[in-house]
Amino acid sequence: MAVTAVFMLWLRDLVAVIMLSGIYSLFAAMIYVVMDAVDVAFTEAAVGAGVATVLMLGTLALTRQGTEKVHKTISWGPLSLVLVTGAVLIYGTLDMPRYGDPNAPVHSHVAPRYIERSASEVGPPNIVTSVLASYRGYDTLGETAVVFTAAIGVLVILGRRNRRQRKKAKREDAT
Amino acid sequence: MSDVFPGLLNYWIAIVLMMVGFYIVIAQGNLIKKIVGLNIFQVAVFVFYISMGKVKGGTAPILGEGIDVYSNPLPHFLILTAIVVGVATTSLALALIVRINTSFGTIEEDEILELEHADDAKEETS
Amino acid sequence: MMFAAAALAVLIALGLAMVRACIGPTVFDRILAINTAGTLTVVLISVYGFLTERPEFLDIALLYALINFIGTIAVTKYVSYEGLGYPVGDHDDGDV
Amino acid sequence: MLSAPDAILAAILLPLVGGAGVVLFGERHRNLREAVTLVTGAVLFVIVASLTADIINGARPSLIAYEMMAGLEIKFTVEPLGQIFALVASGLWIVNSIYSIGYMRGNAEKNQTRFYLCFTIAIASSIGIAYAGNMLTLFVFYEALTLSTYPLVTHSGKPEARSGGRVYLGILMATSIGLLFLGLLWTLNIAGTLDFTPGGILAGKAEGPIVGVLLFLYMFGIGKAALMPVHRWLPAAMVAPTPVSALLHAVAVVKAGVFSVVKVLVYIFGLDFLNDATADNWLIYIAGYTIIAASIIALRQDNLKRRLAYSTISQLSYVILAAAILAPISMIGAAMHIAAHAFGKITLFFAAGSIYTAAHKTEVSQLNGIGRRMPWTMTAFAIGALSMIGLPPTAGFVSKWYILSGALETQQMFAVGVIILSTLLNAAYFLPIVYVAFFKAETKVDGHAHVDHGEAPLGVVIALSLTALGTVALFFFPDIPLGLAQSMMAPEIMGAR
Amino acid sequence: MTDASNPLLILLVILPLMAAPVCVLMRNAVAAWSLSLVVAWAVLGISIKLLMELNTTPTMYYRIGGWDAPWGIEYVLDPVGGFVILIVAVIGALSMTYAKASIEKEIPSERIYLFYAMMMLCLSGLLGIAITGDAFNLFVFLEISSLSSYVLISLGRDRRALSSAFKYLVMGTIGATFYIIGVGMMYMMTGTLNMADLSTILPTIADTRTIMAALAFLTVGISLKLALFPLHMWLPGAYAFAPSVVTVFLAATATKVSLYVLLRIFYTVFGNVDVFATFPIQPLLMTMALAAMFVASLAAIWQHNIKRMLAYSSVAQIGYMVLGVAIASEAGLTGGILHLFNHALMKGALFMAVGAMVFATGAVTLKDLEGMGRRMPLVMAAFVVGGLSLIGVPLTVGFVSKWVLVSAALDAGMWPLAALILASSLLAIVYVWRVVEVAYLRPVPEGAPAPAQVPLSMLLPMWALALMTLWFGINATLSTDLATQAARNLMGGL
Amino acid sequence: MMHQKSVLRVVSKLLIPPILLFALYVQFHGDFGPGGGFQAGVIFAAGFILYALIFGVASARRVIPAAATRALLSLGVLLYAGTGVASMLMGAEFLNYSVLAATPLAGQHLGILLVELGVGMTVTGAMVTIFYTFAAQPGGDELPRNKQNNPDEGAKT
Repeated sequence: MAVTAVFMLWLRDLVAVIMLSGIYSLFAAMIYVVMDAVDVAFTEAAVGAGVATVLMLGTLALTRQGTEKVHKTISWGPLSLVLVTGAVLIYGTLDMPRYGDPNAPVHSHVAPRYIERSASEVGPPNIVTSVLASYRGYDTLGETAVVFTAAIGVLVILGRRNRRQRKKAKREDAT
Repeated sequence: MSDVFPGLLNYWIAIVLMMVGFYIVIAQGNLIKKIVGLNIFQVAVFVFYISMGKVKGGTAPILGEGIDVYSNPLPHFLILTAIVVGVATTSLALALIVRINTSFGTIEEDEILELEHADDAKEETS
Repeated sequence: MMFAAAALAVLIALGLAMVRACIGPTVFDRILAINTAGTLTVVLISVYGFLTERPEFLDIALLYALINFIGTIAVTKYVSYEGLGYPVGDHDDGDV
Repeated sequence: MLSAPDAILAAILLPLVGGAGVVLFGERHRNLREAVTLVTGAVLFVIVASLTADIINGARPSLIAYEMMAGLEIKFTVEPLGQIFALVASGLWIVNSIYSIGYMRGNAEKNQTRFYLCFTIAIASSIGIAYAGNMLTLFVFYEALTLSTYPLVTHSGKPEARSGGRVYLGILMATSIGLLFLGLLWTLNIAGTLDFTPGGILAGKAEGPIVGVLLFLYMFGIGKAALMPVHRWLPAAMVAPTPVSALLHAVAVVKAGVFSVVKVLVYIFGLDFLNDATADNWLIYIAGYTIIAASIIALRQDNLKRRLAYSTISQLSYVILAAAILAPISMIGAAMHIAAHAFGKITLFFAAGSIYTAAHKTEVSQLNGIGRRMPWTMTAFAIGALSMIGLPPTAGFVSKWYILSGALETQQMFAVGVIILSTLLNAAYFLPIVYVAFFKAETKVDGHAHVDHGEAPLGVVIALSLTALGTVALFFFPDIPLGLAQSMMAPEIMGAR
Repeated sequence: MTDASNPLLILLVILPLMAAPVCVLMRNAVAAWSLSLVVAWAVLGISIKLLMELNTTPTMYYRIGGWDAPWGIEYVLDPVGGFVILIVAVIGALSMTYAKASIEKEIPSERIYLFYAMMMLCLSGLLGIAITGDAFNLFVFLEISSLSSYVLISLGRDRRALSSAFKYLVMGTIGATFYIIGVGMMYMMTGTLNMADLSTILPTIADTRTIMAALAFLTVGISLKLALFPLHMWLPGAYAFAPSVVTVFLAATATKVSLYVLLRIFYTVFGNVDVFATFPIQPLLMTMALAAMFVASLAAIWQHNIKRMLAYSSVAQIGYMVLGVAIASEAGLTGGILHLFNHALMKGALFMAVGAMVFATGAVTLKDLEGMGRRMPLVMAAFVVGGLSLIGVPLTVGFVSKWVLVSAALDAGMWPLAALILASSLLAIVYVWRVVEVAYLRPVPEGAPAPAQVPLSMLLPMWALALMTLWFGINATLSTDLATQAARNLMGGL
Repeated sequence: MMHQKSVLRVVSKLLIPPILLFALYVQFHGDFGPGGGFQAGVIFAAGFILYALIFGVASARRVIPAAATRALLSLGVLLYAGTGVASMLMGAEFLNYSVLAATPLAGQHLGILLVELGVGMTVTGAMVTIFYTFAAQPGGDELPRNKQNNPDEGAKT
């Protein structure tokens, strides 16, 4: 996964970058499966590898900018910023519960109720679904609204003018 | 397979990925690549979240017979939402890129900046 | 044990495919490599599902296969036509 | 008859009502518009004057008009110093209105409605400053005065008016918001109140260097007092039409400045406290320096209004100097000088405007022999000049006398020296004007068609004669301001000793 | 908990959220506008009602889905939230009234109904942020409001609107992702996402490195949204090129809500930890705030585009608010919260005035404003009121904020800070007066066309805000009391 | 264009119905296995996009007109929020499905079904809308014909 990411950084051919980002998503999804997050994997596969890739290709097709301009190899300002951020994050991890530790607070505070009582309180055997739709159904409403916003937003930004308007615009561009 | 990554290694990998993505976002001039970087960044954060939900020896939080250790479903749900938000952002960003390309004729940040300055100058003198 | 060995084999194959995908050099190499990688992932997930005895994972594998297919078509189409849509008829109204 | 609190409120609101009337009639009914101005002025003066007797007898009517938020109230209290200022401002407004009518019509200025409106707001603000019962109220009206006079300064809209206005607003706003406001809040923080209290509110609460810093914030924060180096706005404001320079920059605005200074010294710091703290010595030096330096600059100005402006700067510092001496008798001198200088300086400005209206002359060097064409104007000018110098029989003599006595009493030899030196300088830059106006033959200026002209319009002449008369009258009958000034000192100083 | 449950809480957010799809279904500009208008005013009504109820019940809850707090999502309304909601609702209602005429001129007609849908979503998102008691739910609503504001900004006529929107999008998403990282770290250490629950658990683990890093990420992430210097780069462009109404709405609400989030984190989530004592945040915030005040004000002085000038001034004013928070006393917090409200009023009035000028003459640069004082006296007068308030002249709200802020600084013994606050407002004189001078003292340019008639629907909201600027400057009791109550409530957690 | 690529056409025609079926399975089986409204919506849209890719956007538009996707999009959100409001009207909190049916568990089940459907509708609508909008861009339907003849050009980059 890391290798893919780094290659995305190096490559200038945007098509390749996009394809690699698809692969990156697939790998991420695989890791999710390994870490028991099947629903997430499901979504990541559909979204990251599918929707996002297709959309990016579409954009690329529309912009016709196949390759990226050549830039200086390393920009130090951003790099140092990134390193600082990374360092803070690593620093932050030092006190974290270890990976997979069943006694971590994450597993002992709120979540147990979902696991223990979801079946009797909500019903569906898929606990993620019951959290998603019932316990935290409001978040999902928000999520739906976000999707709605994005779709309408794309429509607003790119919404096609009808033929007549398009012709007129073209004439203006020509002059 | 989870035994391969002991301790904090998992988080660190996620962090390295995050930083690669973050670097792409802030250092690269191509707008599409910026968005790709943003995706890398976000996915890395998702991995980070999912990592914390994992319980050693647990399995996917779908109730079944004879299973009593489940991984934490809450991070899964959170990331589910976050992924959706992420793709929504991506699609909006891409739409913007298309429009930027039609009106500026380029999707390189520095060229856009130059054109913007030209616009500013025009505004001042007009 | 069988499944574990299978998983290992698939992982190696996946690595090889990734090498091809990253170094190119032509787009077609990459498309092929990525398609392979996708297929291998499908296999891997199925195998993993059996490893952990959760057959639900098959759903994901199925989805992967599907997405992989569509993605490949989209990429191929982009490469040959540089566009995803077809010329649209003259009769269309504004979208907005 | 109105009760005292009602009278206070009426005095502040009346000009605003008048302003509304001005706008209502507008350019179409100019006679009515100007009648409104005059009537408002007259009624205002009556209201203000009606309070005088009580004040001299020691009454201090007070009124909390409004509470902005907890502990922040708009409060009015009439005390003698404020009464002097209010009397001067409202009284001279009537005269100035008569003069304005003549001047504005004579010069066919544009936007006259705006002019009269802003004038009423400025007067309301001045009265507000005069009657302010706490520092906040004073500050509010102080800012209102700055803003309402800005359109008057830039009245002509010409580039030089714009740049003048910029300096004017820039300095006044910068000092008031940057320094005065800080000082005010700091005082609140230390003392817990902002009410003007006889004996001061800082006594026993602030000590050491803080007193010095606060004094610095106040003295330079009140930019309208034109202490050097924050005096530059005053010459810049001379681009305004003459009635503005006359009433505002000889009376209302600058007097608001020195008035605030005196008020802060007396009621915020308290004389005894300052005497003990000895934090104010530098103030005497700065004021003295301003007096001398401004006089020297005035000597070198050819433009008449600018010369008057620098003279104003120097005269304002007399008040500050007098207050900074911290002797009761010099305080009386400071209060007197506010009135005396107002009458003298407005006369001088009226005369300058009169010359401009009749002869379109603005420079000192063009005035040869003009006294014969405009006898009334130049006589009034001479009286004003005498008052500035401090010679009898004018009001300036009285106030300078008190200031000098105070300086001598406290053995402030520096102050004494400054006063004597500046008197000489004043004479040096005023007397030549009077001399050339009456005793030199008219010179023909090349390329300037010398129009025959007589006196200025009637309104102008009446106005300047009235103020000249007032200047002389104050010498012979200084009872009212003197009575008020003594009443100011009475409870605090006389009682204490 | 349940007895204080109030269905109005949820209605507040749900109404605009549901109005958005209905707008899309209507496909008609006028109908969409009418619906949005009704909803916006209804929201205002609800928020006023809620504010009044806050007097009797200082904290209201609503359990969404009927699940108890740490498991389900809970809505919490306390005085601070009520105050912020009031700001958003007031500006929302007024700008929606203002929108009709302005939008018809600035956006292609076929997109107008979509525009209103976006406005509704943005409103809903901002309200949701202000009222939620759940850290992750906050993220979701943050994204709703952000996504819709990206879209709204990109609707500007100038092509620079697009690039600005993109810049905002990238920076906003980074900010949101940082926020998510921070929330993740906190979740990892506590196992909960509910703010109240977090605050009870945090004290025991506040000194762990993870929590420290979490706080750092939360602060940086929100500062990005807040446009705290030096993370403000997205703001000037975005405000300058967005359609007028959008600028009004966002300038007066979006950054305010972000500041509110910051307050929530410092005082509710970390409510039982003394944030300022435990973490080295105070000097950092203070430096940033001061830098914002000076650098952005200076930048404003050099702008030719009026909207961009005002945008830089917003960055500077955000500095004041953050400064109030950084003083870390009750008085300072009051000042910050009060300025939040006051700045919304004056910036709203200012941007509405500029919008009206754009509407009537297309003026955007300083030069276009020549003689505007004579051409559009009413509009320009409102501008002057707002401008005076920016400077902090008495009898305007700006004065009251500065009063409270400076007093707070003095109370805390930070007198250099007090001096700096006032010194920076001197810069405001310069940039405001540049405009005033051009508008009033330059002659109307030769051959300038007469400005179009500005409809009442634009003038009324503009003057409503301008008059509120004066009213709350003169009668500051109400707003100060509310702010004090809010600040006390926040600090009460300590 | 692609008319000659009959393999693709046939395969796609064969695949699309199962894809849609799979989408429905994911939608309604989400309670039991991985998946739910969002994933189902994506799959449904993906199937549709596949159709558009192969047969052209124009014919896809004939199958689902753009206005219909927008309606779907809006109705999805309304359905979700409406479920919440319905539970409010029935005397419980917003989105508390327990009151929607006779027993709380049945109510929850019904509620989840409804909201998942809402999500699915919105996502389908959104994805198709976005795809349409992208595909309908001026650059998308006015291809430079010369590139067609020289597919290697893309490969070399």
